[in-house]
Amino acid sequence: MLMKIFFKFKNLKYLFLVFISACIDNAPLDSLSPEGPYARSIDELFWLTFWIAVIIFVLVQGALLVSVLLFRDKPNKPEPKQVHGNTKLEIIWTVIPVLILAFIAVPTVRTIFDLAREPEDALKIEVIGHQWWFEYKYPDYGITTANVLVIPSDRPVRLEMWSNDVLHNYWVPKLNGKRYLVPGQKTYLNLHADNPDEFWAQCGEYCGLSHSKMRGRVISLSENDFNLWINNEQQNALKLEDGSLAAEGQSVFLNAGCTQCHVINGVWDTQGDRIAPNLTHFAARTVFAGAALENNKENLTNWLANPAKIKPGTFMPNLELTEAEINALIAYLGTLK
Amino acid sequence: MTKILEPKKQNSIFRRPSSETGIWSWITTVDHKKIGIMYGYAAFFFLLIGGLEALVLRIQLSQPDNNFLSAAEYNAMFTMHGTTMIFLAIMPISAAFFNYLLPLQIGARDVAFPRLNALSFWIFIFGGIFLYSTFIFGTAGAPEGGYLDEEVSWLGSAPNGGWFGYQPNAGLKYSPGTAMDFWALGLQILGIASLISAFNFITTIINMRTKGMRFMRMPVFTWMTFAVSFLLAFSLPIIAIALFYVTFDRNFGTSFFLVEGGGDPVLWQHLFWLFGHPEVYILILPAFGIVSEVLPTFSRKPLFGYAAIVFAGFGIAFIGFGVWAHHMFASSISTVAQAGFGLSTMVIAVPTGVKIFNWLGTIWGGKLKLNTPMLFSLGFIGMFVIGGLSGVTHSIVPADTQQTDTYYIVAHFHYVLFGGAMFGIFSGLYYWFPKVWGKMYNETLGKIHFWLMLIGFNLTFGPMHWLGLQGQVRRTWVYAKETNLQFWNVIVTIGAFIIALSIVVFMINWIFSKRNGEKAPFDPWDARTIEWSIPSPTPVWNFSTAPNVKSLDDFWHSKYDEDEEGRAVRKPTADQLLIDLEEDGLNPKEEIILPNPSYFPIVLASGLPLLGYAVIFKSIALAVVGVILILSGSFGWGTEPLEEGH
Amino acid sequence: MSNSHLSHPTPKKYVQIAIVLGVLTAIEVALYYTEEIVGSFTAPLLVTLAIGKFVIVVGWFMHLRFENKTVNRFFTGGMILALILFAIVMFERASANYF
Amino acid sequence: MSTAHAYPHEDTGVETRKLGMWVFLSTEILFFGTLITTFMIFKGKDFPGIKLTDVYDIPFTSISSFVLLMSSLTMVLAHNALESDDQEKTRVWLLATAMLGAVFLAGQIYEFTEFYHKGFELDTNIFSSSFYVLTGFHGLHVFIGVVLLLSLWGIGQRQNGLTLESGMNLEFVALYWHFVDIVWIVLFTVVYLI
Ligand code: HEA
Ligand code: HEA
Ligand code: HEC
Ligand code: CUA
Ligand SMILES: [Cu+2]
Repeated sequence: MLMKIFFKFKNLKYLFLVFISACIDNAPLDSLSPEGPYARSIDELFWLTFWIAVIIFVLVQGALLVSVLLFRDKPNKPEPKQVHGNTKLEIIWTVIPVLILAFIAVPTVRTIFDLAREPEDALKIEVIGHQWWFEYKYPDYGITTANVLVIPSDRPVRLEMWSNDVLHNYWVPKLNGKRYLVPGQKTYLNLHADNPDEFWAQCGEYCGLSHSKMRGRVISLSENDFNLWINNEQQNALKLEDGSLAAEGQSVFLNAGCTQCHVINGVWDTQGDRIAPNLTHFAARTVFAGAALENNKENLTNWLANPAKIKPGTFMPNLELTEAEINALIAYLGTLK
Repeated sequence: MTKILEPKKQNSIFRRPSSETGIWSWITTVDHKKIGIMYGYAAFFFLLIGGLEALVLRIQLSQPDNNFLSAAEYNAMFTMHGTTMIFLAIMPISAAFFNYLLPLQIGARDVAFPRLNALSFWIFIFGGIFLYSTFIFGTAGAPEGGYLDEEVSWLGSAPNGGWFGYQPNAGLKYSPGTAMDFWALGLQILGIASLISAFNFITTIINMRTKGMRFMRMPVFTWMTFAVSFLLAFSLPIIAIALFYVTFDRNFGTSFFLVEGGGDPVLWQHLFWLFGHPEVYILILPAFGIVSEVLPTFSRKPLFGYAAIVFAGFGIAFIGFGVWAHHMFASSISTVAQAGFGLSTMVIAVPTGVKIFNWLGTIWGGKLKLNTPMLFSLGFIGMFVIGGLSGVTHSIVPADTQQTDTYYIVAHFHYVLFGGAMFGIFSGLYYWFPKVWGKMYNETLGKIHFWLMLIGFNLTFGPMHWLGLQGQVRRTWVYAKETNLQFWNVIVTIGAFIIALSIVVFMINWIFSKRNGEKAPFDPWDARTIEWSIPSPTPVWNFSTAPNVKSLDDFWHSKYDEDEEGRAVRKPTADQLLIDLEEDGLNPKEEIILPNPSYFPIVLASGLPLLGYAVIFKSIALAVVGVILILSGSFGWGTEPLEEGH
Repeated sequence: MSNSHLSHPTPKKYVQIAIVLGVLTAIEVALYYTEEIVGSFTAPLLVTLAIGKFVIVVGWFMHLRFENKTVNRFFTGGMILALILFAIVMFERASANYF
Repeated sequence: MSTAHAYPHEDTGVETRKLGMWVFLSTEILFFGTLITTFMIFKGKDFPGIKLTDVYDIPFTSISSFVLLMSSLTMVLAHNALESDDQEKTRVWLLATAMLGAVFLAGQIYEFTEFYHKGFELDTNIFSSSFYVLTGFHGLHVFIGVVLLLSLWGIGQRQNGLTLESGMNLEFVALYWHFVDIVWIVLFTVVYLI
């Protein structure tokens, strides 16, 4: 009942947001505009706490200001009464905070357990952290991809996560809070988007030189689109035979050393896990290199010419490719739909 | 005039140092006041360095995708900024206050172990120098197998694992080079310094109180020193061992925190925060103590709820040991642990609230004199509450999973660290300025400092709340233009420079007032505690006769009575009392024996960094020299009595 | 200035205590070898014995029994704190999803 | 009292250095607590590789534990002798304590070398690392204790010899020594027997 009153209060927040965001259009990593049930339950909890905090803030700062204004020294002001304390007050201001906290504690604990529970009809996806990109595996469909996580919008997904090297922290602000990716241990996170849409993701935990460029995208698709996407992803890439530029690129790919690290199903096949993103459907991804770059020709040229310049510390070497090789590679990568 | 005994020479293997002025008198001193002053200056120096590093960070962040700094440099800068501010600035500034004030407040002639006190200071200095020598000797680079486009500059060759050095990123494989070894060993050395001073202060408070100074008559600042010393004594050992593990992992092939060998990176998080959370109360409780002295003095009223404030302080210290995993809410801890630590964290708000309300109770109905120390104390309450409340929003675990690792956290901890600890410290620096130097600071400059700092501070750290909620992740060298975070980042950077300006004002005030300030009256604030009952600047021997304490705020009660309404009335004898006290304080009636200066603390301390270098450079020779220094220091120490001849 | 309210024990007493300690150690080692017989009681028994020896040394040899209350509180305080903190860490780590 | 606070004050009645030592020992609990916790956490893991149980020798360690335990007796006897102002006996018991400590250390060194030969080295795996760091840290404490005892003994050889008030105070070294002993009581059980 009290809770209801507080949630009514909630609408005030828009006023507040309009005020503070006067100079900002929308921020893709905004944690205050939830677009799924998990994020929303967090959001409600946050605003509940926030308004309580605001009230306490106003009371304390008010008391502070009032005392300063009322009691500041003026000429001829008599000496103050020497009050040493007051047990009754002491009890009051111990008990009231306890009650307030107890009031917040109940929904907090409930939400903690709600968020941790595995949803019943969830799609299971594995998220593996690498310095500095996220790898995704769909065990039910035998798919391996990177950077862009594609999820169905009609049902929740359950992420099972771990790291291949250091700690990372998976965060899609509009869908849920963060969860670490720990080497040697598994952690879990649920995602569920209200609608088909695109969201930003970011690695939260400091994970070395290119931590800031360890980003991601989440795309939620309607049931139909999702199935189409799955079907496409399950296809192998075609081996190109003709003498086109793309075919030239393919041979660069096979001969310049890319195959030490990258896999393209059907062209250079999986032999266990590789340390680099699977490129089979590279062209189907809107972003690459840990979602730090838009997938376009210019960015790809820069990347292939000198990866470490874009992502310091990266494990992809500068293979001293010629311009012609790069162009061919880009043409080839463009065919990997 | 003074009747200090000339130290008898000899009696020891080496000749004792005997300079009373000049540089040697500082190097060999065991006087808690000199040590306190040295702590203060050293810490302030590091505060400037840490601040400069922050300004460099802010310049980089004022534009999206900026390239003022390289990634390696940025990472080194925030790591050194955090490490410096916490271990080399705030902790030692608090130590400066403890050293200078603690014996005065309990009416003692010195701390329990004066030479240990000097040792602790020199270890701190050598630790700081050792840590900063990373810019010269340290190396850093890309993780094993990774590539860098450019050489790492000297600026980037500092520790870069963040101030809590999460494993395995801070391990050898992912942070190659020696920079992180400098960090681990540097903190180890600094930890030893703090641990030693903690033993010293605990023993001092328990055993060296003057006659009548019962526990419940001690000033609150002394109480908070006591609490902080406990926190140090019980939390530093944990980090010491954890840092040992890191050093072993990095240098001797073990794998305590590395999965490849069966280790557990999350264990490091536990061990670090088992120390790290008590640490944040180590940083704030001294400020609580200072504020509890300043508010009553300038309100001309006793502290409201003395006992409650004292117990709340200990409550915070105690509960503070049970909340560490709130830094790991998003980590791999179990759901039950999340709930448990979430609840325990909320509980901390209660004793802290008790303090806040009692402070408000203190100023309520008082006669507030808004001098600079008072302004900083009032500012402290206002700013700390903001930080505390955002802390409570972190304790709401699900909400914290959105906030953690963003600038919302950065905002929280700067509000408590800067708005809390630093405001409290500035309050104390102004408040005791006359006591230490015998001069008054300039009130106008002080007020300018306060207002500039208040404004700059809020401009800097206020918008960070918003930035964090908008998705700016901490420890990010660049942020994408599309995230639309630029506007407030510019404001933040401007704010940081306003803070810098305010600190320049402070330094000008300090330097000029110390040299040319008005002579401080005997009791400039009409204060309450016994450190004001001795002349300013404090004579070397502190109290020439042992004060006999009859009540809480003994000095005040020797000046004031209460009338039937409970109002303070100045005793007619008060003025004469002050004159007598000054006369008595300057001319001790009996011979006073003071501890003699000694070379050995600094000799012993100088061995520690050598051991550190020995590990880093894998040099047995350095280790041998280090051990020899330590042994000869201890040997000289052991054979030399604390004070000569009586 | 060492002043104990109770007078310290005599050397004879100390020797007796040492004998007790020796016997307890012998029992511990014996327990180790009889693990099959004693079964799941072994560990708790061993811990109890260790605590017993611990308390005896602290109480008698270190004179904590005769020492001032403040000192007493410190030491036991440190003990209890350490036990609680580390028990939590151990339980928490035992529940992690290692793979 | 050797400190210069020549005026009356409130205190606990515990001599200051002794009090300092108690405080120090309280924090030592946290040092060893951290080490033991780490050891226990790793002990419970099933990580492949050689374990302590594959290499250790219980009878041997039992004997060296017993030696250390008895050094507490000689220590307390030394203290007792000093209180009854028997310099001669004090020195004898001090030396005996130091010797027992040295025997324990020698045993530990022997044990470590044995383990090394059996392939249980510092960097073999978490079991060996946590074992060596834990017991090594304790060994370092014993070593420091032996040095302190020997220095006391050396001071005792000088003319006016040892007093309870003297700079290097026997009582406080004794506290340290007993503490090192009780830590081993715990380690012996936790590391070897359980
Ligand atoms: C001076 C240092 C200091 C202090 C005093 C505090 C005080 C508090 N801190 Fe803070 N904290 C830090 C320094 C400090 N913190 C630092 C440095 C970090 C980051 C480390 C890093 O990651 O680098 C951090 C991070 C941090 C986190 C982890 C966030 C994350 O990384 O995800 C959390 C989570 O719970 C937290 C909580 C709290 C709480 C609840 C308090 C409470 O003690 C606050 C209590 C005070 C009040 C609540 C205000 C006054 C009370 C009232 C007016 C009474 C009424 C109030 C209520 C009923 C609510 N802090
Ligand atoms: C008490 C501690 C303390 C204090 C006082 C400060 C003070 C400041 N901090 Fe600090 N900060 C931390 C503790 C502190 N910080 C910690 C623990 C971290 C986390 C680190 C980590 O993630 O590992 C952090 C992280 C941190 C970040 C986040 C970095 C990141 O995550 O990427 C930022 C960013 O803006 C920042 C900014 C500032 C600023 C602008 C100030 C300003 O207030 C500084 C003001 C001071 C000055 C400006 C100095 C004045 C200098 C002069 C006047 C020049 C004169 C010089 C000479 C004459 C030599 N800090
Ligand atoms: C030594 C290993 C290695 C080699 C050889 C290598 N790469 Fe990479 N590559 C990586 C890694 C690691 C990444 C991920 C980097 C990141 O995002 O931080 C990557 C990323 C990429 C990406 C972006 C993929 C995505 O979805 O984000 C492309 C495209 C790419 N590499 C192409 C190539 C080509 C073409 C070659 C050969 C000319 C090549 N790579 C050779 C390791 C390698
Ligand atoms: Cu991965 Cu930050
Ligand atoms: Cu904390």
